[in-house]
Amino acid sequence: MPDVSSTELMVIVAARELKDGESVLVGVGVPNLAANLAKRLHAPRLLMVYESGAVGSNPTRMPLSIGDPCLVSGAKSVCSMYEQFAYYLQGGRIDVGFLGGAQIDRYGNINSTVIGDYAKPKVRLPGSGGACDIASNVKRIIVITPHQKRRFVEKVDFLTSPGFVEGRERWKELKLQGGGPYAVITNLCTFKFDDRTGEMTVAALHEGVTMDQVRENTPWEVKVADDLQTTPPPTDEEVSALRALDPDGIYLR
Amino acid sequence: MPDVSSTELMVIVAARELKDGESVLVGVGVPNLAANLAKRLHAPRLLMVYESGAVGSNPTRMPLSIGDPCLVSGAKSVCSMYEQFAYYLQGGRIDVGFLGGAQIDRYGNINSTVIGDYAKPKVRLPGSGGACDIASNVKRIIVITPHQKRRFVEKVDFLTSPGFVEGRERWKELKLQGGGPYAVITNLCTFKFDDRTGEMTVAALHEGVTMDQVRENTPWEVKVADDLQTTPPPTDEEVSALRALDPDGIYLR
Amino acid sequence: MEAGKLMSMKEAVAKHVRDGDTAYLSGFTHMIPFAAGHEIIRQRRKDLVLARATPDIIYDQMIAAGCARKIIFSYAGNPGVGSLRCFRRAHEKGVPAPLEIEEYTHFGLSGRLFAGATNMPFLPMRTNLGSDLPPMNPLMKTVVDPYTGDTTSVVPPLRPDVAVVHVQKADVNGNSHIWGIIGEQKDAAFAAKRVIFSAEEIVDESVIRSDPNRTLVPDFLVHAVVHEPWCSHPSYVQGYYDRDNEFYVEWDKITKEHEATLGYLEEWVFGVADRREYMEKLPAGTMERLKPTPALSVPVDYGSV
Amino acid sequence: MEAGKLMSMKEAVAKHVRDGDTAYLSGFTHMIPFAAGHEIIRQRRKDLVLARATPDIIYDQMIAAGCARKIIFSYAGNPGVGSLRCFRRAHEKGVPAPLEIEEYTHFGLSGRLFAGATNMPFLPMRTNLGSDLPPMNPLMKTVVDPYTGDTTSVVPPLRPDVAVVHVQKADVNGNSHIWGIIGEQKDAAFAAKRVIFSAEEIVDESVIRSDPNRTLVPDFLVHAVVHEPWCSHPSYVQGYYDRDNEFYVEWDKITKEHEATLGYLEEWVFGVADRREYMEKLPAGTMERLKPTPALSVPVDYGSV
Repeated sequence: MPDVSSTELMVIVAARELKDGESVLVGVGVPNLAANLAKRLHAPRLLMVYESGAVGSNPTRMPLSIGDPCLVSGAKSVCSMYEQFAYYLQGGRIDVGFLGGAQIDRYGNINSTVIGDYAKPKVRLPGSGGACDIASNVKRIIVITPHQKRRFVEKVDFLTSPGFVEGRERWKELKLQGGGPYAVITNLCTFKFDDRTGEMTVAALHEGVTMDQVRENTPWEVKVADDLQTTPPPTDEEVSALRALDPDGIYLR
Repeated sequence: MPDVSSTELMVIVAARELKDGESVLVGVGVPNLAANLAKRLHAPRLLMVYESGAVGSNPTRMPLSIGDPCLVSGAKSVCSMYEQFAYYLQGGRIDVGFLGGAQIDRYGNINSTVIGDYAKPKVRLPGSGGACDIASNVKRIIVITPHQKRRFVEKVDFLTSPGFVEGRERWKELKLQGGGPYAVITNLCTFKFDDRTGEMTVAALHEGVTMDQVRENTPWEVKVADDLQTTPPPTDEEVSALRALDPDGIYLR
Repeated sequence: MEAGKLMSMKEAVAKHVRDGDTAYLSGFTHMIPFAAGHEIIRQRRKDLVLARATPDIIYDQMIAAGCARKIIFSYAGNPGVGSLRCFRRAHEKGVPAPLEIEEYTHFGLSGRLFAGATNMPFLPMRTNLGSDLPPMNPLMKTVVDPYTGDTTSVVPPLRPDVAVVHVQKADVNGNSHIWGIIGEQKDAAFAAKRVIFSAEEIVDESVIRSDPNRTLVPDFLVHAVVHEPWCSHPSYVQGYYDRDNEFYVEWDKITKEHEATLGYLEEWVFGVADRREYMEKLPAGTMERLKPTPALSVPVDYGSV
Repeated sequence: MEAGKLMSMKEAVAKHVRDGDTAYLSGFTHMIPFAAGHEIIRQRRKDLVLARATPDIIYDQMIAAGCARKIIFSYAGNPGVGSLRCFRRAHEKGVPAPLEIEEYTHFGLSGRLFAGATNMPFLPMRTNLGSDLPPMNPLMKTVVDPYTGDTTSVVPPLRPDVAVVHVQKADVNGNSHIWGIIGEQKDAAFAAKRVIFSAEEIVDESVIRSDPNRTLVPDFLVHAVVHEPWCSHPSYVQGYYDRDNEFYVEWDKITKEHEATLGYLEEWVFGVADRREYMEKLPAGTMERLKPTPALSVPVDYGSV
């Protein structure tokens, strides 16, 4: 197995979750790398839709922000901000969305708004952006996050983007059109979500990782899948394709 | 006074009602002529917005339909159909709209849908198109119509586009943003609408017309303004400018 | 859905237009897809629900041919000329068959399509109140505005089974450039479950990619791409041909009687195999007569970093 | 409103931006109107409500300068870099002054602006439910969908007092062409009561009229037109210049302390008279370094009948 950083590992594992022909809503950074990697390898017909309205982009570099002209020059289409959220996201045309955040709980609820009290914040984070909209409308949510105790919490300080809220029953009551959280990919393992309860469940441990390590970094009593797998290690092909995407190591440090 | 047809007279009288700097929503035909005439004469800064989304058009001929490419080539801007109705009309950006119809009542309610019963029509007319939307949203509605007994009715068979409905009180209850009917221009006279009741009132008789003629062609007891005027006759300048706009006499027969 | 989208109109209609469909052949009196309508008639589709703000002559023809059981519309006229006589004959007299109607204002119908395209639960709008239209149409409802307490008119989304959109330029995958009066083309494509695009010209993908802000609909929404020059005759296509206005006037005469209308369809629809034959059948010089003088847009610079 | 719209940014801000205004300086991380923000700071406007989905560095600067009493936003980050430290300092610690917040999702805020631009009574949308955002914001309400009975989230229209929009090309009356990521530029212009357009180039009206489908906003909505090349530096303008990314990274360091931030403003905002002086003050070669390679769009033919 090639020597990879934990970010590289997470991106490679995330890329494998994308299927050929799916549409993916991409932001800048790590999710952009995962989508591009999948496209280079097993999903050549992956459709990438950027939050800023660009579709079918051919960027000549890693975009500096979501409004980067490199996402527009040579793209198939671009539309306004409201149009992007209305026609594509609310339109139900996006299969997969990537989210991250400062905190996540066992139902995949994500906080990217505030640490501490909303009115008197300890740390004010950037906020939802499109995250809550993505969480509510795409078929599958994939979360990429380092596996740290301060990130995996019993209860998020602020629920920015709904996972299954208090479980799949509650999700159904909300009548959101999205499919909810699908996978959480960390540097230790891949979680999926229980079909019945909607609780985060360890589906696969990355090579060399033990359940004890996962438990140490997750504050609740972690559920484990009956058919717990081991994540196949990154291949040379995956690693070299990924590194070619970010030659300056902007995101892959 | 030059010898003019009754259509020419109505167009000239209508053009006079348009003020410089106003925005007008124009369809094809007679209203288009009135707006263009005003622009050529006393209202050079009249802003013409076409129902099809074109703004600031420079048509090289009388448009054949609202989607005529001559409204787009050399225009300032064009947008989609929903955008036109949403950004401009619902946006409250249109001062004046022109309407016509098969029937009109004393409150300026217009029928352009059906003669007879809606489910079993005697004559099925084209329907609202944008008329009801225009009636609901512009500051001033101007109606141009031949003065015939079959057109001026006690009660419209179908209320397509609201005038003051059952009077100004009812209009206020509906909370429509428009100002309602402003003038009805016929080949006999100009009606305005009573400030208090919203009832159609003869404001000016065209030259040579008597109130008896108006009464003969209006089935209800017609109200007359205290300061009844005589319409100033068309000037040579008005007539020649108008005829230059429709040299083939398509609309001015 | 990517491979093999380029096909003939015959194939596109055979594959994507089904009996009983709600069909939206788009165009706000501009770029009307006549070739698609004629092919639907030739393939004798029936029980269609024909939706469009402005039905135009092509829906009149489809109604006369017996393709339609219902029409969803806001203005049923021959644009710039007068009535749609076949529509009236069907609705008023049941000839050739009864025609159900579902009616809106222009804002209401284009709003339903916009709501369908963007999957809104419902669309509030400042119109309809005071009109007799809502009492005739149970789909027009009201809700109380939670900010003002005012009664507000709302319409539900419209999701046609199939949409037909004609454009100036498309690539083989269905990325396309449209200009001129763009009506409800974008919303029709986004709202419909199956989408047929026809184009005056099939261009290289690089032409589309040179100007992505002009693309109204990216390829992944498109199910069939048809190269169909003169698709919209006798309607117009900005930059390509003018309206053949004499025909619009003539239609008013042809359709005075149902029999004469059928005669027209026999000759000009059933009597030709496709659009090419239709164009060849027109008087010599028609195409030259309708060609506008070129007027090119000033290019813009997208830059490359 | 027609005559004499062309003016300097100094005049435009003096005339159209007032203390206490709700201001929307538009741009979705692209074409950010830095020159307008700097001029607002120089003219020491105060008590502004700064609205924008993505506040970006320019709002961070305006907050540090004490112009703002409140911010309406959906993502307060330094795009591609990290936090907006001045925003945080004001909101978390009241330095230099307390900063009230009103917060949405991207869809919610761009929806509020769309509803303002189109004067919708309110806008239903498929988001917000289940999130903690609605409980914190009394302007986010729910209504019952009259078609399904489902609880639906709604937001009210946003009508800024003043909007600033930067574009590539405008004529002297404010007809303009914009391309690239067009974010909320159109909706900001339609929603606001007063509208300032600035442009990289002032072009003849005939350039705009050669391509009316590219015009997002016609002139009658525009109150001031400013010829302001490099208005958006250090942000990018499609086809004109790239982002000066080092500055975005540097801003994160400058703003670690409020004093150092004031030092930056003193030198680069108060220390220059206008955008031209700002550009002259940048290291030699900056403009050349940021210029992209030309990549022209393929023209389309509008025809003339």
